[in-house]
Amino acid sequence: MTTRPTPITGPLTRERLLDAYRRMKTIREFEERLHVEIQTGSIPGFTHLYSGQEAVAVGVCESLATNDYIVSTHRGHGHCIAKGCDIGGMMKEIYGRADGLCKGKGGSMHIADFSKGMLGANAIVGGGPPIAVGAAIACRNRGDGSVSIAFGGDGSANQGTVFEAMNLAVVLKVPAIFVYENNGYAEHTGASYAVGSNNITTRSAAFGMPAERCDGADFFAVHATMERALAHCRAGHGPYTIEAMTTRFYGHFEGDPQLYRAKDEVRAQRESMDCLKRFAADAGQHGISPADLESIDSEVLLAIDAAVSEAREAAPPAEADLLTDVYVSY
Amino acid sequence: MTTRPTPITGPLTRERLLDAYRRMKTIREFEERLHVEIQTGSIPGFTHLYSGQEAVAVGVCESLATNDYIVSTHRGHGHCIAKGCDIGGMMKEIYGRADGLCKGKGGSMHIADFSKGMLGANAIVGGGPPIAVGAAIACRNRGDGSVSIAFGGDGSANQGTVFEAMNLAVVLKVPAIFVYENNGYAEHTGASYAVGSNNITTRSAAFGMPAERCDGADFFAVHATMERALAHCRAGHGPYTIEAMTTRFYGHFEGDPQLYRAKDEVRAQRESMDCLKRFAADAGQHGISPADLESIDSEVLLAIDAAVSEAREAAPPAEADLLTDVYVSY
Amino acid sequence: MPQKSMRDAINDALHIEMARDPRVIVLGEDVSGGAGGTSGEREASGGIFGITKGLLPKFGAERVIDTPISESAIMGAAAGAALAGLRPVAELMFADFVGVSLDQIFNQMAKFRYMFGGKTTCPVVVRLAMGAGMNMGAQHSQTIYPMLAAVPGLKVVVPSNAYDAKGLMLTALRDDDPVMFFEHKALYPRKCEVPDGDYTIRFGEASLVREGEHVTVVALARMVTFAEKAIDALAADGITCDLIDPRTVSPLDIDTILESVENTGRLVIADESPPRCSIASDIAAMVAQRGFRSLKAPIQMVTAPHTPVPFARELERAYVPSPQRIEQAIRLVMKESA
Amino acid sequence: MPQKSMRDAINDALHIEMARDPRVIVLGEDVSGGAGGTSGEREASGGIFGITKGLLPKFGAERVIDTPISESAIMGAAAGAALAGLRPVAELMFADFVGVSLDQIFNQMAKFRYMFGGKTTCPVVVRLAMGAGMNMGAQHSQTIYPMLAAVPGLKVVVPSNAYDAKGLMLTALRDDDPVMFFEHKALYPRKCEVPDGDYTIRFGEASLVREGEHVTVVALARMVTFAEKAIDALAADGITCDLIDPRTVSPLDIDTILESVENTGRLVIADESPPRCSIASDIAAMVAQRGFRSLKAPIQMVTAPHTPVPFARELERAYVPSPQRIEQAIRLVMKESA
Ligand SMILES: Cc1ncc(C[n+]2csc(CCOP(=O)(O)OP(=O)(O)O)c2C)c(N)n1
Ligand SMILES: Cc1ncc(C[n+]2csc(CCOP(=O)(O)OP(=O)(O)O)c2C)c(N)n1
Ligand SMILES: [Mg+2]
Ligand SMILES: [Mg+2]
Repeated sequence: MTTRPTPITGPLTRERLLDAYRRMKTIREFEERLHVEIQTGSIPGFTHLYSGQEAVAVGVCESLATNDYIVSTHRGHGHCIAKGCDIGGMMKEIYGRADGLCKGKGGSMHIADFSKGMLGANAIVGGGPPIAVGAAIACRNRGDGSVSIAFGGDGSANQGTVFEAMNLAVVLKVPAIFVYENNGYAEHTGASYAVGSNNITTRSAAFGMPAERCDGADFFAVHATMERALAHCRAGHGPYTIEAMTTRFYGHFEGDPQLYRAKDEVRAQRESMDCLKRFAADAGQHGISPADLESIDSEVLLAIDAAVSEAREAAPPAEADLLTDVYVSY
Repeated sequence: MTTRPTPITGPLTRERLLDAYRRMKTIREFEERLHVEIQTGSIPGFTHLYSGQEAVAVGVCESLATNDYIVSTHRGHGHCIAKGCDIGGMMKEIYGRADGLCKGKGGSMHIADFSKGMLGANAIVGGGPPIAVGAAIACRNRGDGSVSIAFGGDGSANQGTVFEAMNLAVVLKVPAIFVYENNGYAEHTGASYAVGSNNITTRSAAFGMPAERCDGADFFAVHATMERALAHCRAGHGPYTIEAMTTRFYGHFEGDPQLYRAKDEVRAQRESMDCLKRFAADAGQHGISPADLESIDSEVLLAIDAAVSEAREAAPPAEADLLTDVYVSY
Repeated sequence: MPQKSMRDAINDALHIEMARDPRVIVLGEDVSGGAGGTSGEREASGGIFGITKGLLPKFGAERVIDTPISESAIMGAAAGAALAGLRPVAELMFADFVGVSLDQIFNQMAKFRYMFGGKTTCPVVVRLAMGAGMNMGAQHSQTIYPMLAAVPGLKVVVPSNAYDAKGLMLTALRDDDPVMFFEHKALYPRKCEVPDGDYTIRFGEASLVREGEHVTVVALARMVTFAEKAIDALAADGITCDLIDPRTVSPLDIDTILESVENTGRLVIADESPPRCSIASDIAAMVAQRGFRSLKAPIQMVTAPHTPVPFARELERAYVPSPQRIEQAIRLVMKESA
Repeated sequence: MPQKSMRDAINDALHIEMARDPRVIVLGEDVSGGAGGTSGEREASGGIFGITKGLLPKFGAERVIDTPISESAIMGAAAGAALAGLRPVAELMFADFVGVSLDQIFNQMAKFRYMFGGKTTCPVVVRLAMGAGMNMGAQHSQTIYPMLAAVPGLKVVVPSNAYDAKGLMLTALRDDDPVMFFEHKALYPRKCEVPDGDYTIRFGEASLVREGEHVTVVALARMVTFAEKAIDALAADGITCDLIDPRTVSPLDIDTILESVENTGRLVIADESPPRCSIASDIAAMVAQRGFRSLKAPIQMVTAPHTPVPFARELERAYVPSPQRIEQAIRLVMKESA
């Protein structure tokens, strides 16, 4: 997967759609494989999987260029892949290897790739949006129509820093797009409880920006919403909010027994809210055959396999790296 | 001025109105006098005057009981007086005297009187609302219908902590009333710039609570709005927002040259937005004569005079007090 | 006596005090969990580390309060509830989240009593899970107790074992000042003998974990066990140490440290925080001022490096001060005073 | 050479660098002021302390950005703008407001370079006005530089005079790491000779303000002048001192301090912060570890007490370390090593 030097516009061609599918499938398989690998104990730390939300990341990032920025969250693998990060480098980072994208110093929650306009995942809920607004100031000042995107969850929409970021973006009229992935839960608490208004869109609107809800399981819906957001921002009209209704197919982090979830909820959602299934069902209309998708599927599986085996074999950082990349002497 | 052991309800009687007028007038004269005293250099630190906003503090606090709480701001003298704090103790605190309300340790920005349900002014913009929500939890758990009020300015309505507090109050359904005194400015910046939506009421509403704007120069308007807020909160329906449109007759702090304000703005507002003049104009309808008000006026002036001369004469704290009221040994 | 983990010991203390004092409430993210969930299970969590388990079923949702992800509001609400007569226990979850809530801790609850002239207290217990060792990365692994020990008005507790944690928590819950209660994540599962009943441990009383003649070793939280290992390794060479666990760093029992240094003449401090403005430097400075004449050798501090906490296993292992490094420091002070 | 106040010296540096480097932007509350006002005057403020005066008219509203009261967003926006290629100067106004913005400082900008494996830098200068002495009360008077010096990844500057402030600010603006630039409010009006042009002062190079034989005095920010007074008072008794102003506390020029202590054998540190986990204790600890053999007497630290900053004139005067207390400490180390 690559990033584009300039943003794409115009109709969703067959080629673009196949690429979007490839990205969604790559995210899915990356996460499903991690789910397995984590059980083996070979992955350090704790990991939050993005399975189920792929259409959001890819719908949002599909037409972005390298100089458009994204700022991500603790659940960031999908955003990275959608923005074009190398899955080999990501996997190595998650394994804590010396040639991971952040030399093994960051880990799953801190993947960044500045060469792709991916300004970093963030383990602080609500940490990202102010940063995205700062990047949006740079976009505005460059005047090249670039935009900056803050991903966040429903839970993050209760963090004060996020509200401040939205207001600041409105005041400065910068091209920031706030993407709230409402997957219904923040850890073990439902959004219907913790988001007092039970609606993030109306909150954003009350801060003074256009805000839309969309179906986060539908790539086409997310993409269309994002096109409106981009048109607004690239034209210099200030920020925009997208609230994508979605779900996560796994627990909050790996190991979560999910006692807060109804017994069959995930199974049902894997039927009704699987963006890949939905995409496949619609693909025919766009001249994409099941065989097209299957060939992508097998390529993706091979790529993930390769990423995992390389990561497994890769060298860990040297102890001396502990003291590099930071000012230490005193 | 006293606080009431239980809240008052029912019509605004002549007696209540005279008391409200006395409080507003006391605030006005307290501040006008401070404006003069500050020039003499006898008052330490920096002071933010409440002149012009009296109808808000008094309209909000008029019917409250001692076990209803208020949490105030850097511009807090008016709130204190409205809630029944002793003006002698306040003045001594502002002068930094040993028997000031906080023994001279707090100063103008940190006056509190727990015996009156006044939980403290706050020099951190946005510091108060989370505290008020905590007090509202205590009110809710006591189940005695008491409420907790967070005063704040238009500028505070951009601080993340304030948004968090509003959402938390909605989620926990606690009796918190957020009173935003929109005096048009935060320091040297206009609310029309810094509040991106240019409307605090709609923001609060989007957090999921009833929210009303009212004329902050009109005691009766503020009071009527507050009655609705109180009915809502005391009945256990959760929080409420009041945005009172008001103005300050002085600069942000004493010494502010107010370059951001149109030349005649204050003079014009002293005509059109003076709550005391407005009250006096309406008073006849309530059986209150100009003579009634004049006699209060002269009593108030005497009381302020007394407070100032006592504060001037009062003893400063002893050096040993530096180390009391806090855990110090180690 | 029953063996209990530090997790269960702290949970015990919360149960005891909530039953005894109706003013105690608990609030934080997922302290019960399950609110707004689809299973109907109202205690779906009991705290992300399980410390608040069983409280909701016993004491109800008015006293065990799940909150949105709004740490400033959580800390502020705890402060305000305290002013209004309650005794809140506020869970910050990871200590690192002090970043999004510091104002309510250091400008508000810490200062109320003093700033308001002693006319109120602010009895809040803030619980903070800290520490490296689980590869949680730079933003979930810090030991920021020095930052809060620096703040006048706060008390700061850093237990090293389950027994102490329970007794210190019961003291914290009954203290009228805001108490920052730091719980090292790596210690949660560690067990020791812990009585079922009510007992308290006074703040500002260090525990003398080992007695010896040659070196005074001061260690905090997880470093206590590491220091024990180091000391055990030295026994073969005839080097014996006083091992002092201050248990609370504000107040700090400097007298016990000074007395020990008077006997040994040598001081090693082991602290998981980075070195600058740390508790290690704090104690070293106090001894350099007040116990200088006793010292026979330079004070040695064994700390993390002045870097963020790295993610990779190999790097994090190198980051956390090890028993070996403590042992070397002890050998060094012996050598330098030989 | 022209005499300039520290206020004007810092303003100078901002003008110079904004003219030189188009990537430099300034943001914060009222850095220009007047936005949304009724007078139409767009530079109605120039910063609440006047440090950013004249920047808006010269460099325009895209580079001189007035913000709402949203310190987390200000600090975060600075961090994000830095990641995207700008070099922001973010005004926090009072240092105490780190409470409402710490996360973006200590979890974000401080950690980016390390956490992201050196693939980015984060060139932000945060300006913080600090210090007691103006009766501004407990929440507007703190000197919280120890809290930030403790954070790996941050550089921390604490100038004591106008000349240093300008040179250090120019260095800060050209540094690729986040720099916390602490400005003592009481020093803003103080003047000294300051060249008009461009010059820089290296971080981690202390200034030797006075030379003497008997005692090494280390002092920071406002304490430097106080220490000068103390030293002058001692001259009559034939006591002379090295007075070292570290100027930056992270990096810290410990070598200059160690060298001086090697000569004098005596150390006094004057620091306006409360004592615990302070820069005073930090320096004392380093010397107790690395300069122990040179010491002839216990190290003395002269600090504020472990209390919030009180409001009343008499109390605040007692709170701030005075020239007299520094003088007494110097006499004490002389006596104790006699
Ligand atoms: C400031 C902060 N508070 C709490 C946490 C712990 N935490 C990590 S993820 C999470 C839930 C986030 O929910 P949401 O924003 O909906 O994202 P999701 O996990 O659903 O993707 C919480 C509470 C944190 N990392 N940072
Ligand atoms: C967290 C924080 N940021 C900034 C300030 C500085 N400050 C004090 S008052 C004020 C303006 C407040 O405006 P508003 O809320 O409208 O209240 P007003 O002064 O108009 O009463 C500012 C920025 C502060 N005290 N605290
Ligand atoms: Mg979620
Ligand atoms: Mg205002």
